[in-house]
Amino acid sequence: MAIMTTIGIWVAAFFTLCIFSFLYKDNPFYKFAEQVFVGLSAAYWLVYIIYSIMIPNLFAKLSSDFSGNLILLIPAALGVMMLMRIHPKTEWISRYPISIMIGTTAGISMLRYMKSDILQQVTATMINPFASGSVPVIIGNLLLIIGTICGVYFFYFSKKQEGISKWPSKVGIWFLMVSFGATFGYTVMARISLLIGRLEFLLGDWLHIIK
Amino acid sequence: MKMNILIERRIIFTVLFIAVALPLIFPIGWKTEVSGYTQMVYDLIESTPDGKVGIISFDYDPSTMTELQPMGEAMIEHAFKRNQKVILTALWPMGVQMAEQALETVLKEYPDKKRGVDYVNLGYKVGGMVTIQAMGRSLSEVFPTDSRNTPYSEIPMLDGITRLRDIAWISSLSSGVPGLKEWMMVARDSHDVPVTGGCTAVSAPGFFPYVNEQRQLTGLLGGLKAASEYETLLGRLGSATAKMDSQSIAHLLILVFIALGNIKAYTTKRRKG
Amino acid sequence: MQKYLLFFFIIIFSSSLSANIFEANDSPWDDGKAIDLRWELSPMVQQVVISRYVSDDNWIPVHSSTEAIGSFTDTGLEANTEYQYRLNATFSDDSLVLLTSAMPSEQWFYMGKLGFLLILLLVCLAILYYIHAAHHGKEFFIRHIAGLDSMEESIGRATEKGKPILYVPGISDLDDIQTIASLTILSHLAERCAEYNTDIIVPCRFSMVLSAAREVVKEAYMKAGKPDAYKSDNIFYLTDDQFGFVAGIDGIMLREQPAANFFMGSFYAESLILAETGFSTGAIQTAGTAQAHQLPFFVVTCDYTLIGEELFAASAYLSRDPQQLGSLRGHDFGKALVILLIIVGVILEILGISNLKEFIAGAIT
Amino acid sequence: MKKSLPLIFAFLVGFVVLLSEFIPHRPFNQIVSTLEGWFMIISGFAILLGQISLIRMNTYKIIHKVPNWQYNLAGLISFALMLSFGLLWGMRETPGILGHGEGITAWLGLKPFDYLFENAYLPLSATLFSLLAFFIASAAYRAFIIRGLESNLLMITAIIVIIGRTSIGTMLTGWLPESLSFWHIPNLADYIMEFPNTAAQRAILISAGLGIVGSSLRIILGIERTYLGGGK
Repeated sequence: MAIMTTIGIWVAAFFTLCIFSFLYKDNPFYKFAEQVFVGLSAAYWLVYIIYSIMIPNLFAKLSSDFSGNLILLIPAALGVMMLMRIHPKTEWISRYPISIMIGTTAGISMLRYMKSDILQQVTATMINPFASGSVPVIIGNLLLIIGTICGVYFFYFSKKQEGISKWPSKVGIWFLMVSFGATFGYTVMARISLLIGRLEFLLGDWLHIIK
Repeated sequence: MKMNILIERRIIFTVLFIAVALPLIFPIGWKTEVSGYTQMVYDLIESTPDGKVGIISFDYDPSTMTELQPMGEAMIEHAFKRNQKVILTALWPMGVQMAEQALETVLKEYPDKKRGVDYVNLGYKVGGMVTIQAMGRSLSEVFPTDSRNTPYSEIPMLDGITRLRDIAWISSLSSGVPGLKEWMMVARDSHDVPVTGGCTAVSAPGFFPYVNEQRQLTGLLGGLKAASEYETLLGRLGSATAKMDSQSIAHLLILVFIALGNIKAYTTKRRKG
Repeated sequence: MQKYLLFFFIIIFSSSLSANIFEANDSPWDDGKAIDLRWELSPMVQQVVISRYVSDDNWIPVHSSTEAIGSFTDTGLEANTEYQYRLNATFSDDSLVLLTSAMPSEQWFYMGKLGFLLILLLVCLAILYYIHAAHHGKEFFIRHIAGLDSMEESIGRATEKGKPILYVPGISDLDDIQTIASLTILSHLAERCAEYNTDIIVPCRFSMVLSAAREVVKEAYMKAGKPDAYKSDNIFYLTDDQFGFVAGIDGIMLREQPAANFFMGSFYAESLILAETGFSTGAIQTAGTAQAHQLPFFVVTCDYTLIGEELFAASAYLSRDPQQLGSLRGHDFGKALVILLIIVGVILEILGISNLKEFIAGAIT
Repeated sequence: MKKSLPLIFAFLVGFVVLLSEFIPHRPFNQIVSTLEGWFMIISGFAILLGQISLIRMNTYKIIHKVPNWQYNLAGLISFALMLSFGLLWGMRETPGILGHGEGITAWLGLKPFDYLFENAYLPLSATLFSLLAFFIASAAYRAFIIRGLESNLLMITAIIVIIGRTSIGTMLTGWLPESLSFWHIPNLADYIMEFPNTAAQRAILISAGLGIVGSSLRIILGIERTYLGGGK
């Protein structure tokens, strides 16, 4: 067992270095590792779809109580129709399950985005900026209200932005830029974190330089 | 021109590699401050009564595990510490393995916690937002069994838990779609269950508008820094804290790069102009 | 008559003083899964426990309180089932048990969602109205989009230098609306390129995008009256692997040194690598994406950036497609409504009135 | 017919979903609940389809010996290996066709599927994305050049956040007295995130949200039908 674990770590280190070799230039090791990744990933999805969805939510229900779950034959049939997409000749059959999926998704996203991303955001901006006693918070609240309004105005396309109506849009872009700066800072943090994780593996698990 | 770019690039790569590696080998031990949003996440779990059931959803894959795995471990540990029960689930198939790994780490310190009584892994479900909506009506319809094929009705801790409303809090650790946003939209804004969670630092700025008066999100953990803050609050010297030194050094280096780049651009401009 | 009235008042008065009330009612305007419980006890009460009857003399406690007058909503019930409730009140020297029952039933409308419904309807109707109007030939104005200015400049520079233009239609497949918007912009750009005899290179990540892009560019060349100048080899499939695709484009940029690069569509982590290499070759760069995370990299490395919705607006502007134009106008109506609501809401909040806010946020059911 | 019936389906389904949000009465919630269950199963098949076509494409490349087909072969072999391990012995807590495979698990230390996951899939996936750290460093050096007012705003914010989100920020301005704590860099970074950033992100959310409401509406009403393929 210990030997197999060690071999496993060496395999992992090999693949890690294969990918890092891309930094020097695109090369056969990288291409190989990448295709292995694609293959493993596809198999992983398949196995989990079978064991976590197909069996418990469909086949197990049908096999334990067929007559009670007769209605499940409909999604099963629709699912099979979905697979017809693989052939150009039978592709049209897959339009039925797709239309049901798209219809459901469209209905649900319309409701949920309207509620969470529009109405809730609007009400979250309806605040009394002067409610707090501290000056930075009052300024912050004012920034929040003005920034939201100007930002939305920046995305308003039906009006010429000249003269005075140019300003809200300009202010909106400043807010967007500040936000992009913040995103940039956070992205630096995220990317570096990922590298730290890999180096920790190489220096720790593999080379045992760190504990 | 072409050679120049490539060589320059390789130098930068090497310097960064060394800058990240050195603090890992020789730790410095800088302190981190806890920010308000992390505190909110912590308080939500801290203030939930004993015996309540929470959901931790592992909505990521190994590519972002450095950032999110420490959060998963810390949250499981926090729930165990407060005698709460946790349901582990995943909207990404790779999340199931992440959940099991996190669980293994925490169980080393809590060996008496039992599967089915204190925690359960309900596994991966496809369908994102629509599936969460279905959980709002009935959890057992979505999860007929746990990952061990034990039927829902035979899992002791799930007795009396029929739908999302019966859950005390939901935490989604999320690196994309579906994830935290979908949980928030359905579980919080449609079923009124407190939703909290963590995301990769890349997506954190986009989640801040949801941490508002209405508490669409109760706090937010954004990236490795927040994970280490959470560990600080828990009093746990976890994996995130150990990595923060490297993070700090690398950030300094990036700033140096920006400065050098600007100096170079300025001098070339002057030479030309 | 007066006697009776007096008697009546006495009864009401005394009952409100000493009688203990415990009543249960179906929660109104909901899905029949909740019952509203209300109690009024004499103020000496120390502890109130409410339980629901389950079966065989089994009562489960659902709520406890120390208040003499209070209410509680029991949720998670079955519709059209009779539920019995018991209230146990403890006084310093006495205790009291009250019983009541109610049946939850489903109604035909969630009253708490009225504000939600009204605003949703308003926005949807506006979108439909404007699409309809656009179909019937109504012209809609679209404001100047700065990012589109780059087209003339880019073509000018490319013609002057005799170098090609590189156009990357994003890394998503054809099912992403950003890719569709990108192809509309490509069509316009290709037509201008044809007029000036400038080559346009379009590497694609998916075969569906490839065939669509070829069709679009070919059509553009025909429109410009130069079908012979169209080179189908300039629009090619690279690879569908994310980083491989980027590496391939990087190679093209370093080899061919295009005079201008366009990155339009859906981009993920690779945006940075693309735009950085392009920046270093000194090309005029224009980018556009609705992927908010990637915008920072485009903004710093590109000369022009279409931010978020601007990508779709540009596509509507260039294509003059009534469906796109009408929708865009409908969305704009929504934005104007949002701005108005925020301004009114903030003013009302300052005045201490929060009815509007509550109406929009509604009750969560 | 081949197109109009699916359009009617999409309309009916979408419309019932919308109605059930506002009408708490039967049968709407039951219909939607059934639909949601179906959705999950159909999505399962859809993912199956995606993976099958991927493998088919790989096989095609190998059979027709397109350039670099050897790499596709490596991919296919790893696919077959992982799939059969998973199907035979399952993963983690889940048993496979042959049960839990105690013998082989004892030898490997993990189930074969998990062994491949931990030692091949995990390092590959994590390393692929860690490449971005290097690219962001090189971009910082070569592309983040001070230019106009707008890009300056971006740079200044970025720098405050980069410093503020590490321990360096704590050290740099930790000595500031309580009255000036607003200027303490980590606090400043949090302030930027909480107010101006939230405002801008909120504007993005609202305008993108309207776009989603619009396109959902067009799909439900059958105005937008590109998802059926073949254009208009």
